[in-house]
Amino acid sequence: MTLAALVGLAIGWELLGRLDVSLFVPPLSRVAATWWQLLGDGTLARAAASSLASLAKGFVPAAALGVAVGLAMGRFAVVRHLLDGWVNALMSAPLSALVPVLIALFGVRDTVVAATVFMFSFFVVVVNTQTGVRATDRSLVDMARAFGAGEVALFGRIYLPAALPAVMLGLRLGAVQAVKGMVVGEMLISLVGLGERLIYYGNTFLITELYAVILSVLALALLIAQAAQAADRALVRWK
Amino acid sequence: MAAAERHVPATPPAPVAIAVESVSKAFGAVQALVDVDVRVRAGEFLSLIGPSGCGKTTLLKIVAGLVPADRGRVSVGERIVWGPGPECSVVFQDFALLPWGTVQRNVEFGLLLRGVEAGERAERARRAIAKVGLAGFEAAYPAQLSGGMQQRVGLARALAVSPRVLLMDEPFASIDEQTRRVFQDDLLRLWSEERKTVVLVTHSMEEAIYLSDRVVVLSPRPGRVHQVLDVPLPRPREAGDVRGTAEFARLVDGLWKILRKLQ
Amino acid sequence: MVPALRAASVVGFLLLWEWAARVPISFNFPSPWATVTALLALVRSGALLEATAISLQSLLLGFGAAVALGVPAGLLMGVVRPVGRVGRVYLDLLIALPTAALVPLVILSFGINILSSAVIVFVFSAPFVTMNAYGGVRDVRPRLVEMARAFDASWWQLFSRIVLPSALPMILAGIRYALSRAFVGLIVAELLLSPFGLGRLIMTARSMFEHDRMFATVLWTLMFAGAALAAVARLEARLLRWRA
Amino acid sequence: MRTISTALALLTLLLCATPLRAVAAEELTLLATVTRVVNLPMLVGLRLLEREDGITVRVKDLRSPESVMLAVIEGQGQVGTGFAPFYPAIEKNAPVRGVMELSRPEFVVMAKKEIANVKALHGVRLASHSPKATTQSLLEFYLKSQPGVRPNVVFIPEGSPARAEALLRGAVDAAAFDLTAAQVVEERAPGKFHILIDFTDQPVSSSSLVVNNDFARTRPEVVQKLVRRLLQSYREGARDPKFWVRERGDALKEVDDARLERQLRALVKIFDLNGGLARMTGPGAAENLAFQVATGNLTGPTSKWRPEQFFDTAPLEAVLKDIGKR
Repeated sequence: MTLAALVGLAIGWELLGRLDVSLFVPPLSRVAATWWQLLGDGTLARAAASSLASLAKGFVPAAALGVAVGLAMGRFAVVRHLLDGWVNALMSAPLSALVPVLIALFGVRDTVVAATVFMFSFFVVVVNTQTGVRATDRSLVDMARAFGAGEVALFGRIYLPAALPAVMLGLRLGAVQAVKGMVVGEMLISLVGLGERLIYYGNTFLITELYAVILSVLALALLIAQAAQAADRALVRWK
Repeated sequence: MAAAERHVPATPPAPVAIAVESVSKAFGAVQALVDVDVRVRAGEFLSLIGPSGCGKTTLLKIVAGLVPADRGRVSVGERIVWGPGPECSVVFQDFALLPWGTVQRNVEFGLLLRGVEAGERAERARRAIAKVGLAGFEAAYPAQLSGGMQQRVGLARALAVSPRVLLMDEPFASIDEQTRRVFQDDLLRLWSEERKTVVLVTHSMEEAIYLSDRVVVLSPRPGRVHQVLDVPLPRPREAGDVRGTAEFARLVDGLWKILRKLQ
Repeated sequence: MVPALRAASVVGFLLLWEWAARVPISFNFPSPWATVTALLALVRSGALLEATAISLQSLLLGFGAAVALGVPAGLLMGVVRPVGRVGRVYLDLLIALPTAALVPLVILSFGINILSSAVIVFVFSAPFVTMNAYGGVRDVRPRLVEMARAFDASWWQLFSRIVLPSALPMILAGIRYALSRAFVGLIVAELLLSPFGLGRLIMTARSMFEHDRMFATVLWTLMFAGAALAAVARLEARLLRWRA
Repeated sequence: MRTISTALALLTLLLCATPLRAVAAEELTLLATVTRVVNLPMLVGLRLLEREDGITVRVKDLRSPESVMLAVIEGQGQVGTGFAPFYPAIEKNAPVRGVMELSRPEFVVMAKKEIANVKALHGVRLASHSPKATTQSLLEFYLKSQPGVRPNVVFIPEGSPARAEALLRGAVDAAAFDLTAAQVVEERAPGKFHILIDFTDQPVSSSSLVVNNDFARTRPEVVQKLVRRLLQSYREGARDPKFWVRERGDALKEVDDARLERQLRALVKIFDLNGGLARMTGPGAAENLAFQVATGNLTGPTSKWRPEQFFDTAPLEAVLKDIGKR
């Protein structure tokens, strides 16, 4: 079904383009040709490499720190009361407004993109991890303590495994938000990566190149979403 | 019940007595237990019963060391209870099984926390699984088992650490009537074979009378020992048809008369 | 105990911010006090309210259209199976795509004006409204439909009495999430288009290195978005009282 | 929409790739906004610096003037092109100084022949960039000296070419745009339009070479060499724009030589052959700063600002002493 819909979309796009309905809807074939050419001359490769670098530099710490903070908030009421005000507020806030602040803070360099990626993905991971830990079955904890489990054993043997499905969901959603943060960050400083190419081709009226980069960004986003899903299925077998 | 293979380990550790001396407990403003005194003889099968909210589960958790008493003292054998100890094993109403672990890994879990090395863990767990009649289900996940079978895993896990005391918190509450009766008989058989001291929290009068030597009735909040009832029925109960006798009916009715006044 | 901890974390943050300004950790980094005074100055000068009005204009235009078009589209997809299955594929693509990537295309097609930022707000929020409306219809409990059919309910009765009410929670949740996406879209659009609304305030302050005014506008934007989202959440809770 | 090419990126590669001479390879990072014809003389100057003094310059395009300023302040690059944000940065005591004027405003106001003089502009539809842009600030600054003249200003932010197109098509009767656009209008409709206001001789700087103070203090001789080579490029190009075309390397390669030469010839007069010294010291500086206050880049009153807060003319004066004033 999905394939049929996609093929339909492709044909529709091609026809629409051929009819030259508007300057801003080039035929898919020309976009594909441009995409191939951009791939050939290394533009796409360079931009994507820089984008992925920023994505990793931003998302890896966001994931690690997010799980740690989420576990702490889930387990210890003190930590939860200290941080949940901030986490809930910033979770749904339009964080893109903070990018100019990040630029003032880090200066005009690609660290801003990594910081934006971190900001976009961190809170999703924290909230889901925290929910996972707090949803841990009380009697599991009592059972482990009845067998003399200490704090470390409780974390390692009960809280973390019990929260794993929620943690993985958080990481999966985090990955999707990370990609969105990457594009927003790159476009707002318009210096590096695929985001910069979008701005550049936008400003220079190079429509087919613009579409080519948009499709590349979509492909990247889908790839990362699939990878995250695969990791989720692999790690959480028992669910 | 498949005939459990008769390989019994070196004589299981001797059961110990439990002494609960004027224990009180409050949760914030709510006074759960006040001056509770209970003596459980070594190897005895004792039930705790009372209207809901009388603190029977709290008392059990205090004995298990999971909840600290505000006042009073609890000792299991010679040890004064400050926290969970090696002599006691707990069986929970909602089974408390690790959903991510197989039956084998779940039954090993108590041994694992006690630091028993892998080889011995696996062997003792396999024996406990066979003892509760789940041989062949070692690789199954809890989600694939019925309520009754999951509680058997909970029991196997408790037995695997060769405890001297079994503390059971309404273990059969969420199991259908027929499976429960079979499980009760198995429990009695294991209790006599393994010679454990058992404290069972239950809300079922029929269960209390059928299983225990004595029944402690707790009054509604704040929980006090209202009355202790002897159950002079012959042992082994699972052999004859104890439930059919007039004596059994009289005892159950007597227990209900006491409890009805406390509602 | 809890409010004390919350207060402690806020004070802690302000101290950290004050230290950052003292150092300063970057060129002309404003202190909390400077930011607050700048915010008050902005409010008194009316610049903030005027900018907010412009931003609100494109937000309401874009988000309003997203809800007005998204909900019926989602319901249609839910009711008419084939439309749903095909529509679902395009929706998934739109949701997977980082919508910011479409901004240059929108700016090219609609030019540098309020309409562009409204369209960007629409593109950011519409997919989520539609997806949730579609999900709401699809997840109607079959038992309820059976019951209605047992009473020989007409198609319209079935739709308006059973399908719509039970889909409502999902639709409202979709609208609330879409609003948070709409704000993100609004900010990205205004920071890129810049001569409009709050985005313009932020960018002009930035080019003048008036970081206190910039931080103040960013702070105001976050508070404004938070308040709007909280209001929608309260409305949602009131509409779904039966669910508590 | 601003016309932008990948020249800068290619130029950077080129500059780095050229074989380094035995002289210690001094590496300099210059931050610039996007390439336009007006930047070419500067870029040629950098090539001379490379060839004559062995100082390779890595040019980094940060796209927006405030990003360039922030990057120079932070030392992400030693030097950069300073536009409007330079003045508010100094007001916030940024650790940077202007050492040389790169160009005066390249904007003019062109109107239909029928509009004979500035007075006639009253009520006329005039296209400008946007409320905060340099063209608009210049227009407002100039109109202050023309009481009672209030043109009906329309904003077309898509850049000079778009405003030239609007004038040619008659959508507006007057428009403010850069000299290259003026040339396009002259070529496409000779004699129909004429320049009414020429901002290129206004006593203000449009952009200046901004240097990070730490770098200026630690490497004064490099700053001096840079100023010398830029001035040399300005003077040789002014004498004959073909010099800039010949020396342009890969810059703006999509523009053919003839057309580039014509555009450069029109721009010659915005490059001061004395590095804009007149607008960095004395009365000229005061007027330049007055303009910045008038346009809102600096808070008033003008009297509180002294040129030394903005400009460090030592390197320029040393170079002028050496190669003489024009």
